[in-house]
Amino acid sequence: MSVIASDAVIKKEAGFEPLIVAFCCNWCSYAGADLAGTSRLNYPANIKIIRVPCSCRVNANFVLRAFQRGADGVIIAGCHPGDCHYMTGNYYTRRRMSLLKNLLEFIGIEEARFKIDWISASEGNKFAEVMNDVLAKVHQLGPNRKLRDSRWRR
Amino acid sequence: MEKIREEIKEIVRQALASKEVDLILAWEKGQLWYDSYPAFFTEEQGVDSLVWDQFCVNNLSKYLLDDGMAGQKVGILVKGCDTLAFNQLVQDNRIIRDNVVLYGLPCSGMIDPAKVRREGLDRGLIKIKKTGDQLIFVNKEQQIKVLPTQVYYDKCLTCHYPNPVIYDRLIGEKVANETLATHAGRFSAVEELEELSTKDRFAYWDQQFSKCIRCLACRNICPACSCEQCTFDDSELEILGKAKENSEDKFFHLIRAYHVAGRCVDCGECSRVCPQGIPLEKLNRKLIKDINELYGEYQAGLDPSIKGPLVTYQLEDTDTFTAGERGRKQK
Amino acid sequence: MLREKITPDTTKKEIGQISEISDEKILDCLQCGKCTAGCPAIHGMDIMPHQVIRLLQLGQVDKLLASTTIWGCAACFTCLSRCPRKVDLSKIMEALRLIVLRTKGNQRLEIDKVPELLAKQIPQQAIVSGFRKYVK
Amino acid sequence: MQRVGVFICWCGTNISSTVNIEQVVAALENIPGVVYIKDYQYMCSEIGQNLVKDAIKEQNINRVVVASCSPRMHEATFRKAAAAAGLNPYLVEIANIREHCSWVHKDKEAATQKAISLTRAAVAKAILNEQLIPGEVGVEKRALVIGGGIAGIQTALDIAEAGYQVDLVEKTPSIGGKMAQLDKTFPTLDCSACILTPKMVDLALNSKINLYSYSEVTEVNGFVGNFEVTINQKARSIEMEKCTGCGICLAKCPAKKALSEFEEGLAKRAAIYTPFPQAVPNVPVIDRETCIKFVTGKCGLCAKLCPTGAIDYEQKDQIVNQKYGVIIVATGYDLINLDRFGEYQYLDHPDIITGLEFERLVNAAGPTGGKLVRPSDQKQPKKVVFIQCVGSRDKSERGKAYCSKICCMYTAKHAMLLRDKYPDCEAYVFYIDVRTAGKGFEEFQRRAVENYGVNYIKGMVGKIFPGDNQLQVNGVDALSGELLQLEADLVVLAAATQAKPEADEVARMLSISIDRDRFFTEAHPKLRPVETHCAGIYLAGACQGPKDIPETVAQASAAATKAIGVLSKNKLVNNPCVAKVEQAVCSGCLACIKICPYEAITEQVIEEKTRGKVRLRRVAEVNETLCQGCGGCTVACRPGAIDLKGFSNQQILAEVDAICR
Repeated sequence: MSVIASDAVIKKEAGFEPLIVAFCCNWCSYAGADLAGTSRLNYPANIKIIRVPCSCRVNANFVLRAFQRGADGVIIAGCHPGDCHYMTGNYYTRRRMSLLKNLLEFIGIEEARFKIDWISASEGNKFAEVMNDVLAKVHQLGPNRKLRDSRWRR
Repeated sequence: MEKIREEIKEIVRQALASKEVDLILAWEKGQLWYDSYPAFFTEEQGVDSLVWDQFCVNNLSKYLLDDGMAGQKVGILVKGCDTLAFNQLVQDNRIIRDNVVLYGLPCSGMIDPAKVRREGLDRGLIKIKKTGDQLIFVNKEQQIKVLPTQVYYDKCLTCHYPNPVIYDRLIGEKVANETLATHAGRFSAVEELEELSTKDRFAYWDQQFSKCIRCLACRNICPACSCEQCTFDDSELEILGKAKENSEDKFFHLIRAYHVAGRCVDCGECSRVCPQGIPLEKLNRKLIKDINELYGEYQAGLDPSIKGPLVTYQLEDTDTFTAGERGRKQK
Repeated sequence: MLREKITPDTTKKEIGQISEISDEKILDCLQCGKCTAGCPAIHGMDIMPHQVIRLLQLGQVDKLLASTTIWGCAACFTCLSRCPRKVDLSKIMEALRLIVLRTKGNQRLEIDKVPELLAKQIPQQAIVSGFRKYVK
Repeated sequence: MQRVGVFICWCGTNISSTVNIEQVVAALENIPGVVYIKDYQYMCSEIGQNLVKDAIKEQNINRVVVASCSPRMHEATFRKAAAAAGLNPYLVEIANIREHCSWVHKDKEAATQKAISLTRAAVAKAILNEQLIPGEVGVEKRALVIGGGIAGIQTALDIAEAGYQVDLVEKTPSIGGKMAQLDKTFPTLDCSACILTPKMVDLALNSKINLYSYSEVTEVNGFVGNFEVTINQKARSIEMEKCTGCGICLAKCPAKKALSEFEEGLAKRAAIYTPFPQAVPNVPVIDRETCIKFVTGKCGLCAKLCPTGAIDYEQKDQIVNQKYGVIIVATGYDLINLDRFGEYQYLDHPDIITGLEFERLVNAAGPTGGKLVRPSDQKQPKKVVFIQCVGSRDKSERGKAYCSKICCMYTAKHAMLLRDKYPDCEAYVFYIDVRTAGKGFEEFQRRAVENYGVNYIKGMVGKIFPGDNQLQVNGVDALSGELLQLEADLVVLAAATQAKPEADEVARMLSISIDRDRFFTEAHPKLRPVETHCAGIYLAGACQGPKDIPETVAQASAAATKAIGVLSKNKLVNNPCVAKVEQAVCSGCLACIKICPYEAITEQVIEEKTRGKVRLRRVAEVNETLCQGCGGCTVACRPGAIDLKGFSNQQILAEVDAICR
């Protein structure tokens, strides 16, 4: 499903403003996001990007912390396997995050809230698509209450 | 077991007398019938109180990390499951193999005192004998025959390594694998949960995690949790607070399980020691199951020279998140 | 004869059935013809093995269903063993046969004919195989 | 105390038309640590940069956050500006409010809120930034070229031409590689040896180039500018300095049973041999496996005959250790093994040969003196069948999924040479597709068809049946749909090219990556085609993928240029955002070492006092010049003992918190 959800569409829905934190590797996905920008592709402002050198820099506790602090969805984006700037980084990401994703599902977190994908520096379009897609799905799911710290207000 | 116990004592005495080892880690009988707690022996005379019975469930290998052991030659009694833990500690460079003498003990299973109580077998209990496939609980009035499956720890019922996988000296006869229930069943509880809906799975785990009192016993007993300083204790990073807060309970348990992924030997000690009865082994086994299915069968602690699944990769590895949804089995 | 369509008609129902039954990827074929060049059963075929795949690529299943080729294939796997693209033609032939056989009223081998065939001293094994291949 | 200055760029109207700058300024004022806020139309302009510089000096700020375009655009600009004002450049942080905000969002309110959020995250990160000082390393002004084929030769000559020392390591006794074995080259049909051997001689005579023939690289450590390499010079059993290359030993050697590698096994050679007459160096080598002296201990004829006493049976392998600034890998390719192509009978019949064997059979210096005869009976063939794509474009386990690229052209060349020399001999070429991309290539192949009457058949051969006298080739003409049965005298198979079997080992040794097909991977398929992911290591020739000679030479010169670029520098600066270990926390599990792709982490034993006892503990240590800063180790490290400077655990968590507020 690929829904082009513009800012306006999301806004209308009952005041729920999802927050999505995206960890993007510097060499591919962050550059892909830049390309989405230079191509003026539209995706909602709910997605906020944190730059990391490589997808293999993303620790499981960064993901959980984002959920704890109120993120409704988390994305990790890195270079396609075989294209890692650091040769092997995303191969480790692939194993680590496959397991983490399954583990989160296993304790009952909705699958769509945690997205990992490979987005190259030339895939500005794909970047915007993935962001829109995740946002649309998370929007359907509603706010993340399962992992959120009850004391945290945003 | 009595016969072997005497043999063990003799070997331990000799080892201490000949200075083959400076001290030996073993078990000692406590006050109560189910108490066989860890103890270390440095002198021949003390060895009389050494015990080897069906309550010696404690894995002793993590005691090897104690500062007190530094610079000493240590002997240790190990069961099959303990040797996996030992190997894992060797792989993590926490133990120097050459400083330790391993006395391997084949084990056909350990008795869970809770199950004994539940069956009412503890009343007036004098001793427990083993004959063939059966256990005999002897009390003042009668002898009750019991099948091991009724009273053994759950983890022993799915044990795959009854015999030590590494030892310097084996004491007693090796146990045939068939005497134990099949290893295959070890993922059945995980599979049952996988079958549930997302909502029900969350309800289950939410209830389990909310019981947690953050005593950290699961971490402290775990042979894969052997860090000098645990990340949860890192005051600068503060990834875990001290409040009794549901999200932090989940954070703790997920990260704990994740940190032992690929190194958990599946000894089941975490859930055994949990005072709140949280089934932590299900988290560990979920990760083991996924690793086996996605990246090939791997048993942590079997061979320290093989790289663990999270410190290696294959070019053609599968994943659980890209479009094809390959390798995903969960609902 | 002019072909009406240049673009392959891969939306056809049969194409879906064939890929489902055979689990083979017809687009992998490079049309090198190696299957044809080595086929021991080629003399009983009106459409050559590599042409079978070409017709599938073009979506022209009808020609194949009416051909003698699909019944002539001995499923000896010579083509598969040499195919540079790992396309298992015998599976595709089987799928084509099944599509014919599964159509109501179709049967390649009439049971009544069996005694007649036996009289010709055909080995029993061949009859058994024939049943497997030609009968619903 | 951290004093943060925030600089918000309008980027003309690129940012300010979507993001309400005033609102951002107002929101930032309340953030603890932010002491100065300035917005300007073009922050990257000189005036804008001066705003930053002045604030550093006058407002005493010690952390700079610039909310502007992507850090990939102007991070370096603002770092330089900060450094010019005396602030450590790594205390600058960029919030990307253009590419990631104003350009992708339409809703002004939402975009403004997001800009605030992103800037807040940058402030949170900046507060935790630490001063970082990039290291400098010297450059060893010497290049190592691995492989002495045309790629290695060209690279070495080019680097030497620029005035730098080059060592070339070749595994076999002579340089020259595959090109030396070829007869003619397409599409010009000039003689391969005629254009190659002068280059080989140039190389031998070049005072800047040191040739290690019959040698192998066994170990590589270090990093760009400072590679430490171990080379094993295999025992040649000849003293190179004494040998004059007179060749008496070759002629008189009684052991002449070994198959010549250079002649692709089509001729025999002596146990003491030079691969071919124009070999460089022109010094023989003794094959100890077949030499009678080495096998039985008796003989020693060559030593008796050698006029200069150059033969040394006692010679041992010699180990050379040398430092290099750059390494060029030019290890070439091989043809695949045809064992598994049973239908072509390559192993079973002498008249079924590979393209490379055909080259030797038509070469004037080859085993037949250039006369094309069948290996079986030395008769001239009347009908030759060429089969292309033997193992190329083959997805099965037997072959290679890629196109070997050179076969279409060399097969056309072979057929043309054949028809030219022996007009009465028929030539048939079975092909799947003919690919002739390249200057003059299409014209060349068409000449084979149109002028030389080579029969091109779109189709494949199913099986070859060796008969009494001829080879029955069963094929198909896929276009006409006709079966063909040809009685051929000779069959030439265009076997697929493949990476050298040693490629795995070389890649591991150099820490460079290889692809699925065991070819070395370039840093970027389009924009960095000769570099590897490992700085200072470059690729030339067919070790990176199938290539013909012109492409190989072009790539070799390109690799040389890249290498010269490094060698011309006196110092290299490295990225200071690298991993660091807090040894007190490190448990010594060394998972980090296992996953580090750069071998940048090593094991160290430290002494520690606990409870009055000294204990030795194993911990990890990072070599900052080797570390590239991917951060993979930081995740493998459970206690967080190893962290990444500039992207620390604490910093990323702070960013997460700030974004989620």
